[in-house]
Amino acid sequence: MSVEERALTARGLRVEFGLPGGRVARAVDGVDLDVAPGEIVALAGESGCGKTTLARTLLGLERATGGTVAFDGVPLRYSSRALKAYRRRVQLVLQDPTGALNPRHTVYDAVAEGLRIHGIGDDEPGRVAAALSRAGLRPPEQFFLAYPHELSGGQRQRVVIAGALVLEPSLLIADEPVASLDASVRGEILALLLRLKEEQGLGSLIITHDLGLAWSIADRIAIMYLGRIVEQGPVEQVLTAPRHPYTRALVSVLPDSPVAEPIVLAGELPDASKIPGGCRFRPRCQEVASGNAAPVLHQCTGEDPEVLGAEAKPHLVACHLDRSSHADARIEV
Amino acid sequence: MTDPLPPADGASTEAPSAGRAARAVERRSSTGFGRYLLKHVSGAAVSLLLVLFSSFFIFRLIAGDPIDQLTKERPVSPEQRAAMRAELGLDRPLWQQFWDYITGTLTMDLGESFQYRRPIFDLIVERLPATLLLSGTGMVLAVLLGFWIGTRSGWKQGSRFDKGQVATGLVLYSAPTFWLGMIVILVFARYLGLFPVNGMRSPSTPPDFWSQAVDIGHHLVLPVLTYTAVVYAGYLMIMRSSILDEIGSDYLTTARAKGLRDDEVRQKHAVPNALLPTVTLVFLALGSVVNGSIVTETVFSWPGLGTLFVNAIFYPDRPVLQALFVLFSSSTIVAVLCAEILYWFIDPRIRRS
Amino acid sequence: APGAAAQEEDVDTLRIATNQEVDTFNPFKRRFVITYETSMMTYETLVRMSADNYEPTPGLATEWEESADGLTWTFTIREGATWSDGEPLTADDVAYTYGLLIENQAIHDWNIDFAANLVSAEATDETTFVLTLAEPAPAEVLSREVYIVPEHIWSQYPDPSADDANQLPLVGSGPFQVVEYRTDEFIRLEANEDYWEGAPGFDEVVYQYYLETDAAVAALEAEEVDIVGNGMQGALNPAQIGALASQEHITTNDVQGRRYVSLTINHGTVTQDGTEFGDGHPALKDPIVRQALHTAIDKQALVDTVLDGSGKPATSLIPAIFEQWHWDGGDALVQFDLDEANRLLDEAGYARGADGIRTMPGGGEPLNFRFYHHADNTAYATIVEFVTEWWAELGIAVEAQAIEQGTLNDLAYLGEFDIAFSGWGVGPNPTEQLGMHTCAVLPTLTDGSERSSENSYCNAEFDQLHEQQKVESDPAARAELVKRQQELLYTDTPVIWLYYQNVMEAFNHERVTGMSPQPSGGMYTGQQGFTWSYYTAQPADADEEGGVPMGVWIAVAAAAVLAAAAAVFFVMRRKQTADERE
Amino acid sequence: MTLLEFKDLRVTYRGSRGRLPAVRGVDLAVDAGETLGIAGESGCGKSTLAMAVLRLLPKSAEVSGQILLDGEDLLAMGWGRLRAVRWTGASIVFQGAMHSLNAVQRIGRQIAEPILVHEPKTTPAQAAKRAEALLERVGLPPSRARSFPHELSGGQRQRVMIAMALACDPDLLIADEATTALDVMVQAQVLRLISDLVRERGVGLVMISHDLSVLSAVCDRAAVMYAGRIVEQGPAHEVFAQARHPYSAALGAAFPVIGDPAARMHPGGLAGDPPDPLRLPEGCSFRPRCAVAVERCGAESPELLEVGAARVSACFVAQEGMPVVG
Amino acid sequence: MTSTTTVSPRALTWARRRQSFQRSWAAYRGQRTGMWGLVLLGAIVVIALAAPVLIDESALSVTRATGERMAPPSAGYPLGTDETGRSILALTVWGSRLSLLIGLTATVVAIVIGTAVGVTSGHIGGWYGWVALRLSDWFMVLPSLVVAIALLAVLGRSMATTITVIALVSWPGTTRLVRAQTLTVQSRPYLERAKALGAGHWHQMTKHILPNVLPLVLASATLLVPSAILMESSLAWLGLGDPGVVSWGSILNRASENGAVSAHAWWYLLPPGIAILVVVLAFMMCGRALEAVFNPRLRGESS
Ligand SMILES: Nc1ncnc2c1ncn2[C@@H]1O[C@H](COP(=O)(O)OP(=O)(O)OP(=O)(O)O)[C@@H](O)[C@H]1O
Ligand SMILES: Nc1ncnc2c1ncn2[C@@H]1O[C@H](COP(=O)(O)OP(=O)(O)OP(=O)(O)O)[C@@H](O)[C@H]1O
Ligand SMILES: [Mg+2]
Ligand SMILES: [Mg+2]
Repeated sequence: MSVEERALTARGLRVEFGLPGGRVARAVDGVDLDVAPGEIVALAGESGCGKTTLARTLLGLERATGGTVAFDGVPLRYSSRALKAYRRRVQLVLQDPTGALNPRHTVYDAVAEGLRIHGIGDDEPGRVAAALSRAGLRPPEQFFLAYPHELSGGQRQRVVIAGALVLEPSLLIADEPVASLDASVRGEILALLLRLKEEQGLGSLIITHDLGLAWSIADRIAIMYLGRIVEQGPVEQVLTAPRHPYTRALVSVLPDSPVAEPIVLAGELPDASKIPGGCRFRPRCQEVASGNAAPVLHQCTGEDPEVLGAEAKPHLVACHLDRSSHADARIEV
Repeated sequence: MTDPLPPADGASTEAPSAGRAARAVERRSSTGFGRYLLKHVSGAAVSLLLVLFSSFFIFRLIAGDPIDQLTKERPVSPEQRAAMRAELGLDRPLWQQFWDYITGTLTMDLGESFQYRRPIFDLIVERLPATLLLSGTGMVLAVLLGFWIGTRSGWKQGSRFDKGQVATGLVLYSAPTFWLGMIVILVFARYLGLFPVNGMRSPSTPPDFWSQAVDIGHHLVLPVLTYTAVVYAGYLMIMRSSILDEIGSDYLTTARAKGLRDDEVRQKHAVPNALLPTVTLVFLALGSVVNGSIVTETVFSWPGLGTLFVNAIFYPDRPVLQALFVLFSSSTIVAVLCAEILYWFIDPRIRRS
Repeated sequence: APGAAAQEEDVDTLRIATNQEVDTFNPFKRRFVITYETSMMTYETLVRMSADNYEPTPGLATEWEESADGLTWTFTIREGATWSDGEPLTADDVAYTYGLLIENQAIHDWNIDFAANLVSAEATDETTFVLTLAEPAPAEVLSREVYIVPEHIWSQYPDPSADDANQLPLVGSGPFQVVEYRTDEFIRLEANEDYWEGAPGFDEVVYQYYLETDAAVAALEAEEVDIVGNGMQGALNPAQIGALASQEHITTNDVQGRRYVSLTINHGTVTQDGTEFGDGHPALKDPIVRQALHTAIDKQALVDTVLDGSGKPATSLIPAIFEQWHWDGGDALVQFDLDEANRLLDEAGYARGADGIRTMPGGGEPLNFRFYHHADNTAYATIVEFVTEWWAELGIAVEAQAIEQGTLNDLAYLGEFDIAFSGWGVGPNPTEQLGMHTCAVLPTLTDGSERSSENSYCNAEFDQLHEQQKVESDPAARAELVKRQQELLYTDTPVIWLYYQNVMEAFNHERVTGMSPQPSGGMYTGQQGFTWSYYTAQPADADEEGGVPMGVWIAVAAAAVLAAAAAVFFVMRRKQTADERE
Repeated sequence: MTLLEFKDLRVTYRGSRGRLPAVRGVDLAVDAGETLGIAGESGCGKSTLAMAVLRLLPKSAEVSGQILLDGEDLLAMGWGRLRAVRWTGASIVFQGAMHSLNAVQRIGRQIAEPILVHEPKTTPAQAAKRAEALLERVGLPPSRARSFPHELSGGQRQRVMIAMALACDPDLLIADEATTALDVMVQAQVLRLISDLVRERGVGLVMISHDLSVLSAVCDRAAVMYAGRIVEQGPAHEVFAQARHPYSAALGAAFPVIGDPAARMHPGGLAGDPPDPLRLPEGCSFRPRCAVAVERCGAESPELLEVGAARVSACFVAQEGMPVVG
Repeated sequence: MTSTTTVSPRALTWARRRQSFQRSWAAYRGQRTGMWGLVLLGAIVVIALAAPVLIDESALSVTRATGERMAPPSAGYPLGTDETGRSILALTVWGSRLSLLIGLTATVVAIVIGTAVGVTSGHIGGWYGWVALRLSDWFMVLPSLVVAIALLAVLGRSMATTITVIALVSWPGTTRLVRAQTLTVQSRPYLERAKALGAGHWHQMTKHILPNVLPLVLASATLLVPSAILMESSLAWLGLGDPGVVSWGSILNRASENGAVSAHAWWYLLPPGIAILVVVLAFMMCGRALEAVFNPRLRGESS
């Protein structure tokens, strides 16, 4: 089976929300993204840049206003039957395991829920036990009757993951899976995701705002800014030699970052309903501010860099400066 | 680190001039208010229309020929019946009666009472002060008392004061108003003879202002006492739980950390915040001032709108019922609308979206 | 009342409790008891009803004469009578008043039963008034209360039939005139100092509103009101009378009243042209069944329990208080006898079924009657319980149901009931009440909209007697006819009269004396034809307690002390805890 | 000169489930103008420690030991004196500014409030002026004084909190997870602001975070807490880079350095769960999760002892000079 | 926790439910007032159920009443008699059955309607949700006593209409509460997770929303019963009850119609009134305790 066959692919995906007053929030504004089986892709970006919306759209929880989502090469249809079938294959892991578990359901119920929804009746306890142990809760029977509040945060997240694994999906979409967990526990969960990938070829799309996390486990990373992916490529390349000014700023403010001087960007992410024209990053761009981008400034103000493709290998950047020949000299890699 | 702190405010480098920005903000917020107002006003208008319609049709379902009610136990000739029917406009087609009713209500012409043979508008204007006096005094007392005790009770949850107040409040709250009224009459008016049994004034009182005021005040004590006693506990509980909702909040810790005294923390921070969710309630209470004391008025024969309503029910005096139903309902609807509008100004969080 | 304010101290006020609404002060259109009384006090009729026995006695007319054919009546109007504004009252005023009945369409319609018979009304001179009729109607002419209104005022009204034609203060010739009215608070009447028969004892009469009778009773005890009686709808009950009787300053009066309570039986509702309608039980068409039902009611037991003895078993629609018209049952009087009732039914072929319930002769429908009572009347609910048990002994099942008065009336006039409660307050002229049982008032439609016939009763003999009594001028002869009518009703049993209810009233004899009852030994409130009691009432040596009552001061003081204590407590706590508490 | 000193501070919460020892004997000192970081996972008692300084703990908390602020024992103060010390001696920037600001008061008023409380001679107008100046200092336009908290973004609110904390020129600033909820970029902005202000005004800073890497960037010294105790203390970057306690090591590893090939595809972390303060194990409370535990760890609880220049650690292994990473 | 793979998960779930009930019960037992309320309530329910055993129904018959008219308490009639000579004690005891019946039935009806509308309108939303919301809001602002009185006058008085009318004015409160709670649950990530698992509306409503809403509903139902009982008594006292029925309100109605206040017949007024007070109080105590158990932060909106 080839990569293309089994990949989750998004092409030109757009999601818009109508706001009161006729304004429109373009939460996802043209995204091409692929997740191949057995691949961990990290999606990083500031709060409000549209990561969650993208994930929800990929799962069919939100309807795209433009573009397509396809799985195994089959475009996603929104009939409830098609969605249900689709959701056996692609599973979601949420940020806050405490919230993701119904406080009134036992661990067993929580994990078996997927089976019940999909009417998989045979050997329910066996499947639940298997999923729990795959998620690292052993011995599983010990946890069957526990309620979420009786578990630690890490255990809860494992239960959530077990609930996803029980349906034997091909892909996990995890929205900030460790953000609400303690620093000391995070590693364990990440190790679990990594192990699932290595042992079972389970691909994942991991949404995070922690670049360190991406460094720890992701094969590829996509950096998102205001509904658009501005840079994507293999983790090593993107994080150690960021080419988009935004990525560089993100990396620079990390302690012990490979980029020498921290670049603290001015202000905050603009509203998704007020995406600046031209390059959407231009108003905050340090290269524009410092005058480095002067040669391509007319492009920056007038021209929206095109949507990045989704090829698996190359390192892609949506920056006019990066593209111009002048740029190469100035950007230290 | 050499770069100066960035202006955290504007995301855009070519920020519009401050004045323009301010105007833009202004405009946005004013249209925001406009939309908010429109939404709630139109909601209230729909509710009012529903009330208007339903009151016309509901009371038309009352069985029996109104003429029977008008001629209680007197033999009447068919001609007399017809005359009365014509006089009351009952011989007109239903749609026409409906039209008259709608246009009449909108122009404050509420028709004529079957029972009193007087314009209902006059009746209401005559009765309203009595109701406002009783119900308004009672409601204001109840709200103040309830909020005051509720605040202290909640602030010191679990204290002896709290337990005692909650228990007292609950017991009084559990008493049926009419029963409490009868007991109060029995004890204070019949046995002790301290207060008049009923009504709003004694006809023998001299007509000068002070005598009248004292007399009315004297009549007012028992009904207000009864009314307040039953109602205040509701406000106590609400304020108490509202305070309890706030009590663990971080902003109170901040206030305390700033060095404020305990009572300053309560008065300046906890109470204003705790009051916010009760605004609707207070307005609902204000709205129901015109109908809130039906039972109390009946027990004490207080010449207000409540007794008018109960009398009209037993008569049954359909035009009066219609008008009062509209009045009672619309007053709460309008009160809730006012609360919603007020929220815009007092709760900045509303303006967020 | 700014006018009354000036001489507040020396005004003697007669205070009467009431809870009845004013419909209109227009004497031509009033229907309610309270406005009947105020009209009666404000205005006067040509002929009064006597205090002794409701007989016609001179009022504004000193004498009257009926022509031989009974069509022309000549009244001599009293000289010296004046209106309360000082104008003299003349035959012209009388003619104007009767003229309104003839000419003013609205007033005519309102009083159609009497006015239709009027041909002309003329004042031939200052003191002579001539009334011409189309047909003889002696009883009507003498007992019809037409209140004479002042022409000099009324002729200025654009429409004398309108309610607002009566601007307060009213101008009348009676002993008291309505001067002020506040809805549900009071009606104030001022004495007519120039009343031709002499000024009344009290300077003013105030009807004071009490919603609940209990409140009125309390007010009477507390000397806040002087008379509680007929003015309170729902009246005093035995418990209240009992409580009042024990009070030293109060006289209670428990006397025959004008009200009966009855059970209407659906004996088959028909229209004038004989179309049957409604869905009454077929068994009730059988007079035997109705008699059996009648026989199985112990009226005395009802009087004893429901009324605590304050009443009398009833025979017919004219209460015993009207001695001259009342028929006491004589030999035909039905005695409570369950065996007799059973025997009647057995003989008529109503056999008992397996469940003990009788069925129609030859099998068929069981005798299961719908029994409707007024939902707002607890006494009726009690009666229903009694009657249900008695009739159960007959093998008759009853489905009792409490329903709204309006619904009950609707069902009754549609004939969709079996047995239902009814009750009337009866006036001194029997024609009205008897007239509701004539064929002439049967409905013409089956939609229940015509409501003149009490119970679709139609009997040629009864009708004939009725016409005779209407034109009979000799009271004794008329009484015979009326009694015969009642007997017919009694034996046909379309209605079972249960009891006549006493009037219970009480007054403060330390403030009021000298009231004349009507009839003699009868009631003080709810009088007819003239306001004998209030006119003759005299203030007893009233020790008027002026100013604000003691209780007020106690209450005010208590409130002040309480407030002060609270304030002190609050301040002390504040001080105490300001710095110590976190 | 020592500004703040904890001497054997113990805090126990009385609750329905029993007595919960949140802080179990902490000795710690902060010098004037010094920045100290405290790291540790959720529930280890960081906030309890911070709140204890101004005695803001709920009534259910029993506090023993000493907290000396400028040599004066806060725990022995009368309420009046305590209120005077609050915000002037030390002020706090709380975790979660959204909730720590009164949602229905304009922020100008909230900033001015402590000024009016502590300097009764100030007029409201003067206080408002100072509030605006403070806002300006934290990089917000003075016009923001009229805003309500919800009209500001998370970063802006945190700035307001900082401005407020500086209103009465305190000697000590306690920042309790002041940047946790913020985005990387905003977090960088706020951290820089705090560092600048602290340096500029010579204010002592206690910075609480669960992110050791943040502390290493901002603080002079760092202390690591575990289950209510300090387990390691030393120069911040050293504690981060070469931990002398297995817990610090794990905590540090949870924040991989980008570009470090060792961290690639090898997420670091601790086995097991954070300890339940109600059921702490015998001996070293970290032992159940410790990869290098020795026999002794199960029996006795290690003291905080010197393990190098200006460094202390409560680990037997480290105290014996052995590596703490297994 | 022991390993128990041999037992079916269903049985385990039940065991677990029992345990969670026991936990709630333990939490409830911690509420002292709640326990008192429960004891009171238990006593009243026992009395109501045992009324036919305690006092023969014939004590309610007017024909067989043996007492004096409105006699004060005596050995034969510990609480005195009414105007037909029946024992007030008997009336009060029997009255409990109707008062409770009406209160409970009306509450059940209101709760069922309120919950159904609340859950569906909150969950499904859209056009239907909007209409349901507006309707319940509308009912909410209508003055309930006024509406109840008006409807009784229109529909005629009987027990069934009383129940209907009380339910009709009570449901919007529940709807509001349930809707708010539904929306809260709706925004919880576990619903998102269930959706991502492929759950349909039915599954979401029955497995997630309802179980989370029901405890609140239970608490609010417990607080609704007393207001239903109070309303029934007010209506009956105003004379809008079925006169053929013995409830506490109708006893008080008879008392005031028969001049009990004038006659100073306190024995006629006190027992039914105190009975209402005690029952209402007991329900309120239980309801508040339940609220505290299920949702300590919930405010008691029962005005
Ligand atoms: N249902 C919605 N209606 C309107 N706007 C929305 C909606 N959901 C998201 N948005 C907007 O879309 C943008 C992207 O939101 P999203 O939640 O996808 O961001 P995110 O990257 O996941 O942020 P975070 O890191 O805070 O989770 C935001 O500006 C948000 O306000
Ligand atoms: N008011 C309280 N009552 C009872 N226990 C409390 C209270 N506040 C905190 N605790 C407990 O005390 C312990 C320490 O809490 P603390 O808030 O100090 O931790 P923390 O280190 O600040 O955690 P976080 O990183 O989550 O803020 C925790 O176990 C907590 O559950
Ligand atoms: Mg998100
Ligand atoms: Mg904390």
